Amino acid sequence: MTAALDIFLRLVAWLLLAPLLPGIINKVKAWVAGRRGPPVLQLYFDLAKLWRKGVVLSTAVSPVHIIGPAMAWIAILAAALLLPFGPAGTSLSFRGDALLFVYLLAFARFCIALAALDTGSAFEGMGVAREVSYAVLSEAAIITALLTLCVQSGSVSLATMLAPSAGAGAALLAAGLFGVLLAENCRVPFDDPNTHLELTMIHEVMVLDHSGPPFAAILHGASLKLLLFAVLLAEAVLPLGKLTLPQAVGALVAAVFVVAIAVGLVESLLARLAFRRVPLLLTTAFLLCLFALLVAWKGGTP
Amino acid sequence: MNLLIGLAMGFSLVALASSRLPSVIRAAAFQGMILGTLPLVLEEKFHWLVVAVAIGTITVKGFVIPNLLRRALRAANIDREVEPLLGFVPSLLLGAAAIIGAAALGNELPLRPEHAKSLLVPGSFATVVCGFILLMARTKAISQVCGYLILENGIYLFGLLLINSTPLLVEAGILLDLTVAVFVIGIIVDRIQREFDTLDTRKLTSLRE
Amino acid sequence: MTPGWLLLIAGGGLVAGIFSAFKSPRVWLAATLTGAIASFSAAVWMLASGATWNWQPQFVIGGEALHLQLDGISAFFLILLSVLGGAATLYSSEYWTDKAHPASAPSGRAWWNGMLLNMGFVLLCANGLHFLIVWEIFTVCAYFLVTRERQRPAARAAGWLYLAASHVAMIFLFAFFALLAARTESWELGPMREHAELAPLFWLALVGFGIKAGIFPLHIWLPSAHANAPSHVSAIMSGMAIKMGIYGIVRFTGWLPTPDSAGWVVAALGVVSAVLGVAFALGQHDLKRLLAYHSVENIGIILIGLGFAMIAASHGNAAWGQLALAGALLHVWNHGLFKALLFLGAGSVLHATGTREMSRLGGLWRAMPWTASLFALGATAIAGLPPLNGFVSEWLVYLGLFDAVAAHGHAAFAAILAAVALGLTGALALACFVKVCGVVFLGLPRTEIAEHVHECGWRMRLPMLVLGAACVTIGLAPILFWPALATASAAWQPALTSANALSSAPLVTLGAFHLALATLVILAAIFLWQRVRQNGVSRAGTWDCGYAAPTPRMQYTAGSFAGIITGWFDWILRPQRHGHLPKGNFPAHADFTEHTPETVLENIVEPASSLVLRVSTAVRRLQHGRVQSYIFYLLLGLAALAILAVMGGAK
Amino acid sequence: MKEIFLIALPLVFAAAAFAWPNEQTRSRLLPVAGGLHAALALWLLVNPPTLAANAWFGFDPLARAVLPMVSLLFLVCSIYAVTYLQIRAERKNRIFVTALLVMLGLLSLALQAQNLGLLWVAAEATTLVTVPLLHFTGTARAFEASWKYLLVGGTGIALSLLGSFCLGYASLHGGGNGDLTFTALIAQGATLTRPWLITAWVLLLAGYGTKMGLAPMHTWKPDAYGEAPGMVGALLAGGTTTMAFVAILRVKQVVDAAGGSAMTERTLLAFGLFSMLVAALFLLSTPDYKRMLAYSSVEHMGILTVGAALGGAGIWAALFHVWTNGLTKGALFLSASNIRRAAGAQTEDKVAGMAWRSPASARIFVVGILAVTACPPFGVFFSELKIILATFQTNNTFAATAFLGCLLFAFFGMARLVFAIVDGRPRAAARAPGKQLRETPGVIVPPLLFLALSLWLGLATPALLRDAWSTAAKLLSPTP
Repeated sequence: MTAALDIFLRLVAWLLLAPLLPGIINKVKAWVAGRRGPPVLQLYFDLAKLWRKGVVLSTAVSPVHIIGPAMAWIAILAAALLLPFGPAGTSLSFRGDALLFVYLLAFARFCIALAALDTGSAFEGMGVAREVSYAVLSEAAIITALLTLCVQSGSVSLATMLAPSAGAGAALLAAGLFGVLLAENCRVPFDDPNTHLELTMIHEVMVLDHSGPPFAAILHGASLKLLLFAVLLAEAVLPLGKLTLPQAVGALVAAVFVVAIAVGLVESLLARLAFRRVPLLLTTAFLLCLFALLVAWKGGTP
Repeated sequence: MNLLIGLAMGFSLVALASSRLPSVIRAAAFQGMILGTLPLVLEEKFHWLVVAVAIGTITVKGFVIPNLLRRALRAANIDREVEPLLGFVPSLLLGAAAIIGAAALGNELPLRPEHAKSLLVPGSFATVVCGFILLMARTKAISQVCGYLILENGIYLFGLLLINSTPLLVEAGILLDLTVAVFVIGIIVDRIQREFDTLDTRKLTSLRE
Repeated sequence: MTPGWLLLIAGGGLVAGIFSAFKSPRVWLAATLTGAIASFSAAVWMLASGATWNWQPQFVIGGEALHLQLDGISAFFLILLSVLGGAATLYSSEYWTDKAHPASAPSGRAWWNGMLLNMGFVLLCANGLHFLIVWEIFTVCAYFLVTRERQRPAARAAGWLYLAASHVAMIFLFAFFALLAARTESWELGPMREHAELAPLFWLALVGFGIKAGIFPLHIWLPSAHANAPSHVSAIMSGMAIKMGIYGIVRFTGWLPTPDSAGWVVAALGVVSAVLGVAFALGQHDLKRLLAYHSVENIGIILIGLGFAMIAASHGNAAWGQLALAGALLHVWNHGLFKALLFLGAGSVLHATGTREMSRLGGLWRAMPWTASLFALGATAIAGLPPLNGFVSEWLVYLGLFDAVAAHGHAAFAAILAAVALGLTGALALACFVKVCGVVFLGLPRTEIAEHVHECGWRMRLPMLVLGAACVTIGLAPILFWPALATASAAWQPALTSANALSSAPLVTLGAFHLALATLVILAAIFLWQRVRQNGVSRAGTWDCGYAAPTPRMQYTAGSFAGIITGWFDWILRPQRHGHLPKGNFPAHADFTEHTPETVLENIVEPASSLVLRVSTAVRRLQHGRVQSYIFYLLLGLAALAILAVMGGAK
Repeated sequence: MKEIFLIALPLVFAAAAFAWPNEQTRSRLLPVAGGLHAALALWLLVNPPTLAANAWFGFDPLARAVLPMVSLLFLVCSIYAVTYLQIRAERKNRIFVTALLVMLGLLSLALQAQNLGLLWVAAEATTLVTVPLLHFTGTARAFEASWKYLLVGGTGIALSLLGSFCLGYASLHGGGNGDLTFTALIAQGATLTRPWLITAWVLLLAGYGTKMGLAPMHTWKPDAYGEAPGMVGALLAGGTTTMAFVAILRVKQVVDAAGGSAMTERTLLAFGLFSMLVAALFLLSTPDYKRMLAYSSVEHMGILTVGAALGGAGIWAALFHVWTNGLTKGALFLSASNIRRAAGAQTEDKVAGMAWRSPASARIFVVGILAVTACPPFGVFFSELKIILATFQTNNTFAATAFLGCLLFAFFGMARLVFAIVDGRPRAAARAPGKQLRETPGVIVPPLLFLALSLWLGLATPALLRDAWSTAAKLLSPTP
């Protein structure tokens, strides 16, 4: 019973907090650009609106167009449930859940990609091609990151892997994971969430033909994913397991804020990369994780 | 006796050297006759079967086969040039070399005292090699047949070493076989001449990879 | 009703099938299915009881007494054989009918049963001689099945390549079994790990069975054979035939001692096959050829698991070895199931459209919803995504690798590489199957052949449903299949198996999670669907970025989709690109074609064989018809003999 | 003295055939003679007679181990011959039938001969009697073939005569009385003079090797097999070569007894492997399916020789292989001649799609090719496996590797050619209508019989034959 309650509370927390992050990022960008910018809660309003709106479906689409986003949304949520929370740990943790975490995100990607291809538009095709291709590299990076944590803690379960700090290689790991975060969530320099020139986009162009509730699911899922990665990054670096609950909460929130601000700064200071260069950057992220792994190996614990 | 053998070797050289088919045939024939007489010379005590064998040899090798070949030759009514693949002088030299080599080989191999003196072994080897040279270095089917004949003669020469050990029945069988062999060859030569209208074996190369 | 009787029924059914194949397809179908069911139940019985069925009648074949044995490993593979055999049999009864193929269907049925029968015998034979016999017979049957459409040159070429490769394998197995028999002075097979001198034989077995299994550099026969065979044959070939190679490797690494380096080599081959297999698959435009390359990939995954199990076995039976082995074995089943499902799906696409060219298809989901959704299921499974079976087996392998890393042992660095490669493979496979599903089933029909299509009938649908159900079951309740895995791995190497392995692989929790995930996913889908209904739907054309006259042919093609990734693998794929890019302000004609050849075949094997052929033609000139030189050869031979005889011989 | 009938009976029938007035019915004599001969041979196989001391010929273990095969081969071929001669009614068959029967008689004589001289006589006679069989078809190519056969084969056989004399002289010089009976020679053993022994071995191996068709003395084979009628090819490949092989085995026995076993084994192994290699290279790209059979025969002679070189188990396997190869080849030659008649040509570029033009023969041909390339469960698989096993047991790894490699390439060549001929659409050149062959039982059953025999030999080798082979092997290499 308590377990169920616990799960429920966490779910609610994730669902409610997720849309906050993009708002913060946008605020940071506006602040750097000296604008006032949209309110922090903008995304909540958008979601609420979309949820109520009717849907325009392409004549080409199959049910996948609607089912896909739903599935992806659930998958991301399930992945979120696997992430522990400092000393509070996680409500369901078992050996190998780290890998389940990675593959749930992959499953989400699969669903979104199919839903996008469903429209038969060349733009969506382009976007999906880019998405799945870059995912290859970022997935390798994540696996390496997980290996690093595994070497650290000698465990294959997120709860115990994320409890201690990444130790010596923490900085490297943080850099690598940050790169992955940017790529996976289609932020600058990999993608530009603001542009509307189809040819240059990844995520935006994938959802070009979505509207209404499915689009809401996609957007919320995306924000959830962003939060997910932010938390993952924070917990990988910080030794939350060793702190008391209040400290941990404080540290985590602070860290997530830092990440959000960092993203915002990057977006306002950097320009989007040419697509040719993207793999290069991702490979760099992968290598960073690899070095982190080697460092961790040298500092080999158990 | 060695004289006779020497003569036989000489004839094989003649066969190598001669540029016209009839003379090649003649050389082979004479050689055959000489060999035919050899058993009589070798055999110390008179034995009627030996005589029979000898006479058989002489008739067959001296008359039957040569006539057969001449018939084929006449039927073929082609120019009687030998047309060697390998010139006469080289063939001759080869033949000489063969004789020397054969002699050397004959010395290498241990011989029974009674044969130590005789030219049988070197002679036979030399003749065999000459036969091979004819087989390989001539284009006309008939000259090849003669080569085969001379080859057989060489072997027959060697057989004389065993003349009083191998049962004469075997000897006879062997002789018979050789005869029939050359006979059959003669027939085939004849048929080939009809089919291809030539005895030049360079034309007989339709079967190839 | 003992396993023996069941197996007898199975064999009887298949033999009866052979005899009824020409006269009455119905009897054939019934007999074959009976056989499949009987052998299935026998295998299940053995796995459940964990015992070993032995049958040694005093019945001599080829001078050796018959010895059949059904132990954990055999039973494990026999189950897969029965399931796939039964499914594909039923499928073929509609897919390859006498009406459509009067010439090839009846004899095809006979060859089919012959192949199934002999595969079964391969699994049962415990005598080297008989193993070799049935192995070769099954190979030959497969050849005649691959070349069902003899009038198509492509099919003939594929069959020839397959036959040649199989014969190379055969030669290696000749050597392997003959050496084994010579060393042990008996054809009997069985555990003989104590004979350390037998270890080098492993390499022969690896090549011999590896060719059949389609390990990367040895896979050259596989793509064309699978692509050109009738689809039910492709299904059994990819699902089962190549697993026979795996069976051979598993079987003889279990029975014979192996060199220390064996495990490392197998794992390395696994990594190479996995990554390059999927890379090649991405470059394909032919649906079945693409699936064939995925077989190479999945064989690679199996080998990674097996390789690490072997490493563990040779380093004090570390616990992670069993996880890797369990993952590998389970992946044998999983790949068999979803690959057969995919090939059958591809078959019904081929049946409906008559083409395997993906760029000419599209939007098939409207006409063939069953095929489309089942194919999508299979795609999800083969991409190793939760909550389906593909993920479970890959997850077990991952656990093995991660534990190996955590253990900081010899294998740790290798395990790191393998794990990363496995991750890459998973992502690449995902990309590839997004492409396949999107291009073939979603969007709009690219050509008119894709417009007028029909859904397949129930006899083609039911097998796919069964296979799909199996995939889902293994995904949602993996724990049910753990006993089978435990029995099989115990049969492989008792020392490696520990009772508490299950605790280190919480399949129960995983299953529960998968179940919850599946339910939630479905609920969410329904919920969202309802919501969309309520909010109201209006139809419009796909957003075309303002372009006035979009046509279906403007959809993204398979080639352009895979372009980015194939670009990364250009060094090995060597794609051949031809075409004219549009030039000037008013570009007129522009075209582009891309073709990914079989690199190993075209750049290594074919040059080598043409070299041999040149030698052969050169030698053949010696037979030029001049009798003089023939006699000269004779003399040469004589001389050679003399030299041979004199040297050393004479005093 | 029943074994004499094995020789006499065919000769009597030959005389009868020669005298037989009727062209149509003459061929009927063949199966009758073949049947009686086979029956007698099998009877002798079951209860072998005791060998009379210093007899010139006798049904000794070696003869017992191979002669029944030749007899069976002839029987089935003779059944085929009846139909064949009906098809080729336009040609006079008096000489042909007579020669066939004489050939059988001489083969049985040669296989039983206990005296080197007699053996040679029989061998030479067989060579000669084959000639009319070769040019039965009467084409120019046939005559050319028989010319080459005569010249090359004759030369070879002449060499073996010289060799026999040398052996005789070796015994004479060694203090023996130059008696060429095998028992006597073996009894003389090491006293045979070494140099003469070596010379004799070299010449005999070269001579009978030519007859057997070992490379590089094999050059007559493709021509002869390519032009001869099917069953003649089968008899040459299964009978004459077997005779030559037996001759080599007998001589080897003598030389081994004289302590030359090292030499014999070295030479045999080298020549066997070389023949396999040459055959494999020729097979890889030969376009003519009847010549292909010739090269395959060269390859299998090489296999036999390798087996003989390995002694003991090897010889046993070689004798086994004599049976399996001979009978399987029979199926190939007969079906090949059917295809030849149906297609009217025998090269790849003119023949295709035989699966549709003569389905039964084409199928038999394919199965036969698979069988002869050691595809189980046919006999050749088992015998070759036994030979490989022997190479490994004698730790002769190099030989085993070379052996397997040659098998592989031979398979490539043969399978390529056969499937090119059988499958696929007939090309324009191939569509030229050859005489359509009606696949009557008369031309289909005999090859099927051969396949059945091969299958039976492999799967259920009768204990009787195993016993016959092992006695022969023991006789030939007393030290296992």
